[in-house]
Amino acid sequence: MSGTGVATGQRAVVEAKDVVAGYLPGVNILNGCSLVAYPGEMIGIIGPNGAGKSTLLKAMFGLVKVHSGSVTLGDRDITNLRTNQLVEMGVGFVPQTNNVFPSLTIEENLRMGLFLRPKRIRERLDAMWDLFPNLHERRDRSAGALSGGERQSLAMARALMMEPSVLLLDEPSAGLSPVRQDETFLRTRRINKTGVCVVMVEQNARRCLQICDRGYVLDQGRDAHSGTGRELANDPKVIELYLGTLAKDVDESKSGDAPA
Amino acid sequence: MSDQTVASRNLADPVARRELVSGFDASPGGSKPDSILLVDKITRQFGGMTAVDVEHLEVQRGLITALIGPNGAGKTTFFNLITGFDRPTSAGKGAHWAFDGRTLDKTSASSVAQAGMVRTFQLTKALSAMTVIENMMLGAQNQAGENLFKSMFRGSWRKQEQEIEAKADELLARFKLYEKKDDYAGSLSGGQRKLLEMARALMSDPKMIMLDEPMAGVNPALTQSLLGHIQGLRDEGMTVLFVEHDMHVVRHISDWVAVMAEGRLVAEGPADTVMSNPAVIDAYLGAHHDTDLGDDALLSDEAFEQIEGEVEAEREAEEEQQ
Amino acid sequence: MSSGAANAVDTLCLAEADKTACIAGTLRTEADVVPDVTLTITGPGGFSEEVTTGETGKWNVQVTEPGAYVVKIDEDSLPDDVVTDHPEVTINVGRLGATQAATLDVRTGSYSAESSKFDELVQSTVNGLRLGLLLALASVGLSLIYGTTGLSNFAHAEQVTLGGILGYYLINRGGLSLIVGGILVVVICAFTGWFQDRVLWQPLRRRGLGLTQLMIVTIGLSLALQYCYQYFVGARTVRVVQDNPEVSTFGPITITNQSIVAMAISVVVLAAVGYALLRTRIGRATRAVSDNPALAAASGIDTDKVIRLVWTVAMALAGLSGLLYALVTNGIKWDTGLQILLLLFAAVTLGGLGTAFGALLGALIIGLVVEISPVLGMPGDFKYATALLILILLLLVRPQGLLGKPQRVG
Amino acid sequence: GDDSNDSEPQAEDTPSSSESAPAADSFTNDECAANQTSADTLRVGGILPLTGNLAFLGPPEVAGVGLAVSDINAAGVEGVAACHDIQDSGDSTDMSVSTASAGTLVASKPSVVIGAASSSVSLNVVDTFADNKIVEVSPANTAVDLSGYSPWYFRTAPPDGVQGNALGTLISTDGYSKVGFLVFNDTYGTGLRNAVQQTVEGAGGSCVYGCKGDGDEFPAGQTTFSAEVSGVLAAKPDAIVVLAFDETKSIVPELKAQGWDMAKTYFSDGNTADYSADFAKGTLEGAQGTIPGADPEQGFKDRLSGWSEQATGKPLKDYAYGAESYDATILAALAAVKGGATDSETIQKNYAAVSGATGGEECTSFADCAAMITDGKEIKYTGPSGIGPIDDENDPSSAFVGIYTFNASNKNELTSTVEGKK
Amino acid sequence: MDTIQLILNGMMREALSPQTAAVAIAVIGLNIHFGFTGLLNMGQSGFMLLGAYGFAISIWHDLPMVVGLLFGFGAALIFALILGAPTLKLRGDYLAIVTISAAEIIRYVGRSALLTDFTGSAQGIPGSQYRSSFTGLSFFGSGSFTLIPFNYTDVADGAAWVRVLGWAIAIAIVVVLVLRLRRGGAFNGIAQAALMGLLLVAGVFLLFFLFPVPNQRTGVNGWWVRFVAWGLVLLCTFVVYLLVRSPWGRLLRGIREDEDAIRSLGKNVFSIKMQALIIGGLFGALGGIVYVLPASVQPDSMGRSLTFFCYTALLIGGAATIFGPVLGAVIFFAARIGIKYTAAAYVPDSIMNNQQTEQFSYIVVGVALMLIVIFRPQGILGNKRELRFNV
Ligand SMILES: Nc1ncnc2c1ncn2[C@@H]1O[C@H](COP(=O)(O)OP(=O)(O)OP(=O)(O)O)[C@@H](O)[C@H]1O
Ligand SMILES: Nc1ncnc2c1ncn2[C@@H]1O[C@H](COP(=O)(O)OP(=O)(O)OP(=O)(O)O)[C@@H](O)[C@H]1O
Ligand SMILES: [Mg+2]
Ligand SMILES: [Mg+2]
Repeated sequence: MSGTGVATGQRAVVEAKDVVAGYLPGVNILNGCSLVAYPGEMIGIIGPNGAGKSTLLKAMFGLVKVHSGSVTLGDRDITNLRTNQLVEMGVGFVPQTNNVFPSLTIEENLRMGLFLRPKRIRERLDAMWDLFPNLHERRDRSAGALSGGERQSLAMARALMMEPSVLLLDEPSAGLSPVRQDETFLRTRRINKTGVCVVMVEQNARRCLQICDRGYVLDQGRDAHSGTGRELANDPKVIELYLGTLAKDVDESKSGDAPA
Repeated sequence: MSDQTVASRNLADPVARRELVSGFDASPGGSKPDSILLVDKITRQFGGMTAVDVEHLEVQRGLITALIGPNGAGKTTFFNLITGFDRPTSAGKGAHWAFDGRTLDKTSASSVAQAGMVRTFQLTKALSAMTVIENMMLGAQNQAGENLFKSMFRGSWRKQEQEIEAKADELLARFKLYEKKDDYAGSLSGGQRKLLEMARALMSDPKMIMLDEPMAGVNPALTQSLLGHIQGLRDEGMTVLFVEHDMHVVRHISDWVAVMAEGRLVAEGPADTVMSNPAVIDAYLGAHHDTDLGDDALLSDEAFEQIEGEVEAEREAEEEQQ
Repeated sequence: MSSGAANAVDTLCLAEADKTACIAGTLRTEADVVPDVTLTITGPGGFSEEVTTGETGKWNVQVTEPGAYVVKIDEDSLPDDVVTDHPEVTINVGRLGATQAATLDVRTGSYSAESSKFDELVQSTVNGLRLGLLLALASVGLSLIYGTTGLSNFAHAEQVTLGGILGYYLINRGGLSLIVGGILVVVICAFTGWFQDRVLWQPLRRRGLGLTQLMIVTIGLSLALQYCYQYFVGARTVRVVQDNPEVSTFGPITITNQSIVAMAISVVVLAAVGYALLRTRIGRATRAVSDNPALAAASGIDTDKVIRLVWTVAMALAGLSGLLYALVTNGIKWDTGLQILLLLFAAVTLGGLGTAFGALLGALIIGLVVEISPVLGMPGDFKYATALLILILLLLVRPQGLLGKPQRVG
Repeated sequence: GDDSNDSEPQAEDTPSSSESAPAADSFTNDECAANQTSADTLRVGGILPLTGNLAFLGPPEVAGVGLAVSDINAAGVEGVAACHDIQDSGDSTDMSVSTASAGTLVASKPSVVIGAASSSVSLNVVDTFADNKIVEVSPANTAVDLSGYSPWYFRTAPPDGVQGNALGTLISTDGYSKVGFLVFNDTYGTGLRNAVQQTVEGAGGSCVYGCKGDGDEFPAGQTTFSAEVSGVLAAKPDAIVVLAFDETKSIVPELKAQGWDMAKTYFSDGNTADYSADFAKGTLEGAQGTIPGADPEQGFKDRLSGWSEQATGKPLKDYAYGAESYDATILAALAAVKGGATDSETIQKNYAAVSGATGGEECTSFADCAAMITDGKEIKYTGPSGIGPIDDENDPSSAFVGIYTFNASNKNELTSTVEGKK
Repeated sequence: MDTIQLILNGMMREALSPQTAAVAIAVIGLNIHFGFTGLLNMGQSGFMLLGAYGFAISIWHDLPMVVGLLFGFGAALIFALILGAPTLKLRGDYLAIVTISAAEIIRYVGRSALLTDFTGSAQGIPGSQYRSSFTGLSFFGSGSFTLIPFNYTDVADGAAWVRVLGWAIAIAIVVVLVLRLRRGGAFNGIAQAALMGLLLVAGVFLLFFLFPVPNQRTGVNGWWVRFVAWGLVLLCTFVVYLLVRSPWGRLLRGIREDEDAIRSLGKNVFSIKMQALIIGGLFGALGGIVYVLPASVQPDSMGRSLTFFCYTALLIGGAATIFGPVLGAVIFFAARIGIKYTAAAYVPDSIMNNQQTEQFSYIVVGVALMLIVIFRPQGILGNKRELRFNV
């Protein structure tokens, strides 16, 4: 296992401690959920639908009110801080849904990504055009007309504009074609290698666990399991409850009849 | 409909299915012996760019057909067109499509659904301020109580209502949404909405269901059990056309796969054949779609360049269409 | 109903109740009175009398019997340059004790009753542009607010009124010069926008109030403001400046200098707003906030600040519009804004909801329609109705408005 | 109208006029207490425009009623203690206001209700009062349709015909043959327009713009008038008649700006007022207007204004329908004196009689008239509004119409008075 | 205490007024449009005006009342069809502008001087021209009476404690009923429903006992109009109750949330929206007819402000609830009068004169309206949870 930066005693980059949070007063979705990411780590979060994965990310990013527990960034307490302040501190976030500005053009969407540092826009735009050439071609098209996958790329690009030091991704690969999924995972990993701490929620669980340093399995608003990606991916209980055997079956059947 | 009953009996059997499929014309737009959906010369342009340009397509009754293709290939737009949510640019200029023998060229979205072709949306459309069960019950067809005049007389629809509710409960249980029955749909998580969308579409007992990326965002374990359910429906005679990017899913349940790129239909065939088609691998699947991404070797520049090359191929494919 | 009685000034004929009646008149062309013309009046019972018009063109006779009388001009006695098509008129003296007027239509030789329809059209086009620009100032602000927050602000009209009323207080009552007063008006209005957002709209956004609820709040606010104006200013029309405006004439167009300046100011301000919206970071941010506030916040945009800015600018624009409107239309009243509110909304919608340029375009069209349709024969009552009808018709053809973009399904 | 003939045009700001006003403390503001009803008090209800787009007509009308009540009480006639209770009539855009006020008034058991100002509002409430057998007297309705509407409805403003005839005759004797109208679409405007047009045409003139049936009326409350003014000027009229209320303030500068000679402009009682604070000097010089009612003496105006200042803290800015409101109230009180009771039915029976419908000796103040009634005489009350006896349609049978000319400082000055008959 | 009683009497009178009932009926219609279907109809007053015109003009021109009613409803029906056919496909906000414009156009046409003989133009149609055929139906007889022959003044001479106690009970009953209604108006079991009904009757009885309102039996504003008007309110409420708890009602709410989704389920969205528009419009027309019964037909009185009042009443009561419209209308009008009277009674003349008080009370009405919506955005009977997803 490479790149696991969990040398004990190291200071966490982001840490959620016993977070209790919810949308409506009196209904908690997260019931004491904890998560920690150390410098340079890539963390994967998986779990059944409605487990509270997105809610956890939103709670960390100040979009959902945290009722108790704390969220820290470095040694700053960022619990319930305003979102735009977090952005200033270098946290980037890609929501699961509604992740683009539909009536703005693609270029304007990206410009929004670097709203706080307009001086660097040219340079960063060029970098993004390099990374996402298909967005470049459509830069004057309004984002509302994009296909599902195109939206997803744009959402990712927008978050990358500001070169965050912590990146929160909510299902970045959903809706992408297989090759783009791979590209997204690997690109994220690469970004991570440059020292950016990544926390990623995924339903493409196997791939996510393959590539992440550590993973958390969330269920009913609690972190049910955690461990390195590989451990989780092979934990029979995790497989049965969350991963399913579909991918495995197919892989096996495939390797069975197709001589490698 | 004796045809269909014969077909459905046969089609519950995988062997029979494989046999049937092996007889199909595997060229893009090839004809099928018993096609439920038939599409001719549909194009859709946005400004100068052609999003869909399908010359001919047939979908076999009683099978599960997957529609795959790169992002922006025009799959969703194609769905929109044939379900009446959008109008082809070629309307009136040769565009023609028919479902179950019924011409749909000028039909509205609702009549398409009434005819038995029901779709789901890629970006979900949950009815937020209604409860999950109400969402479900809206899906049922031919409700007497939906008639303005009958609606005032409870007796005329109470029994049907109970039946519908029972059915909805059953589906909800299968889609793991039963506990959420009385919650507002607006409070569902992203994946749960997908599930609700699918379950709601199934409430109408369609002849053919069109699913737009049904499993994106759905937990893998659940995906697996839902696929079983869909196969069951197929075995009962339902036709399924779905768009999906998860190749495991495609491979697992589809009897037939059609590939779209740059708005056009580029390949057809059984899953294995299509997925070993080098063009498809190049432009869509990529060389790594079943390798272990956890290997840091993949992060080497060469490997990355290779992936970028594949993406480039996908992009070029798209570019041509403009 | 029978006739009344009139002792017109200078008319020396005094009807005696039940005994005599007067027939009186003044002979005048469109230019001046015509003295020294002989008129013959004949009537029942062989009545016949000649009179000569006086210095002031006036004449009168006394009669003693009711009935039909004919007044006839002796055309020879008319001055050379005065002509008449109808040298006689028949009138009916209904009752004694009253004065019955008789009018004779005499004209100078050069008189023409024709007026050029084309000139009228040109004039009303200019008037239409003027109205359109003023509406645009207000509706761009309305559109900005709608575009950024989704809110239909029914109190916007009262903000327009406020601009005029502040102008009245500062300039007419306070004696400030037009320029200083005008700037002050805009500044105060801008402040009211800032303040409103600070104490009202921002807290309400925080509480997550729905848009319809907010709309009702604006209706409440509008009601409260209207009656505030009635309370403090009264229900009468007040004027920002008392002097009659200077006029310039260009060919068929007569226009007050105030209007010219007002139009110029509108154009400049609208251009500046347009530039800011399209080319500046903040302008883009307003649209981002309108699209997806949560994501905007997640991009580091301080949504509250942006919205507050929008409110400030929109209210300043509305205030400016109100001030100019009060100047151009010569007065402001507590319900002036209310009268044009629907036109503002129509402008915003016509152009495409939420697109500021659409609002500009829409406002110009509405302004033109309102001013031109009466020239083309629309009944005066219907000039607003025509504008609204055009709006409805346009929406049928282009449901998204002129500049709006259709939405993608699925 | 003897009393009107001696009222010479006052020089502006005559210092004597303020001196001639009685000392402030001679007024009382007698608002009704909850338990005062027509059973024991002359309870004068009012349904007058306190809010809405006619609210500027409210203060003089309120003052008319208030001053009348004050005078009635000052006279101290046995059994006729008066009080007033003014409710809001709102405007025609929100009739629920007037409906509610009518309900309130009915419940308070008034002897008489003064109002409403707008014909539309009157129509909305007139049946309610009639049904409950309450006398309603409008000081300002001029619509022809309201003549003889119900036995319980009276008015002290002459119907359109009286003023229209005088105004039309004035224009025609001035020699203008082609007349254009700027008229707002309201019963008042169109009714008066029809009457003026009829008179002008009867004298051989013609209407060239804004005529009956042309559809050139503008909606009440409109704020831009460039189109209308362009339209009327394009018709090349010899004279223009402006029939509007407060809109006049926006119309006049527009006329001026488009080059119209204001001396050829005519107004009516709705807008013949003192514009010295609104327009630049000389703007309206030479324009003329008519107001029904012999010009109330300056003394009466001062008293109205004085009452208003004491009761509401604000002196009056104009006096439209103030005299009519005053007379409407005084007539009701006299009817009560005559009938010996303050209930509405008594007042209804005697209202026309005290106005002189059955003949009688002329008297001009409540105190005098009441004294004469007590002496058993028939009377004919002629108050500041100068209307003749109430006829069998409950309208004033005749009225004086004052003709006013605007001077250089835009004040209207009485030039002559004529008597108009219905 | 007397002043308070006076104010409360005034409020009671306004609450019972047939015009309040008329607005309540129109709001019930608006509730179908806006509350259930999400159609932002800003032209409800247009429907009201058409109903009133159809009714009044027919009778004025010597047609029988039934024909008048038919014309009133017919006009609204045609208006709905004309308005709906093109606009129901537009986005909600556009519908708002189109409806408000169309309603204004109707008003402009109605008040046009060109149509004086037909519509009465700006002056409108006096009530006496059409009312008698309605009052002629009355079986209430003539004269006047108070609904409950005895009232608080008859008990212990109207001592303060009687009223205080009465008010306390009345308030308690209202609170109980409101709490009950907020759970969706569902009464489990006949016993419960009967209890509620009993409470309601007791409450109404008590209110009449505390605030005696004497009135004509038959007449402009008499009991007969009130009886019919409130009877119609009950009837309309019942019809709406039947409609919205049915699958048809569910469809309406579905359309409010997302038309495309409903379309994809094979429902003819256009036709259902049209049905909703028509039904709501017919309620509007009925409201209009009732509105002019005790008054006169005045185009200006059925303009934008009336639509705004309708929305206000709807939101105060709670959109998409069964009883919300009625409660909202009653509260809106009663509170408005209450505020006016309170201001008139308690603001001394030395601070504000009569006219100022009147204007001031409207300022208060405006502010109160804002506060109500701010602090109870879902309305009195509404469900706050539903609101969260309502953007
Ligand atoms: N309304 C529209 N206006 C302009 N362009 C559009 C519109 N709708 C779709 N497109 C374009 O058409 C192309 C096809 O889009 P479509 O949504 O059909 O792709 P898709 O195959 O569903 O992709 P994905 O797998 O990413 O969902 C895209 O490039 C998209 O940008
Ligand atoms: N806006 C909301 N209001 C109320 N409850 C909500 C809201 N959004 C989500 N929930 C509830 O919170 C729970 C967790 O939702 P969340 O979106 O965090 O799930 P998730 O783990 O991201 O699921 P998925 O994989 O399907 O995206 C769900 O049960 C959902 O019903
Ligand atoms: Mg999620
Ligand atoms: Mg798609």
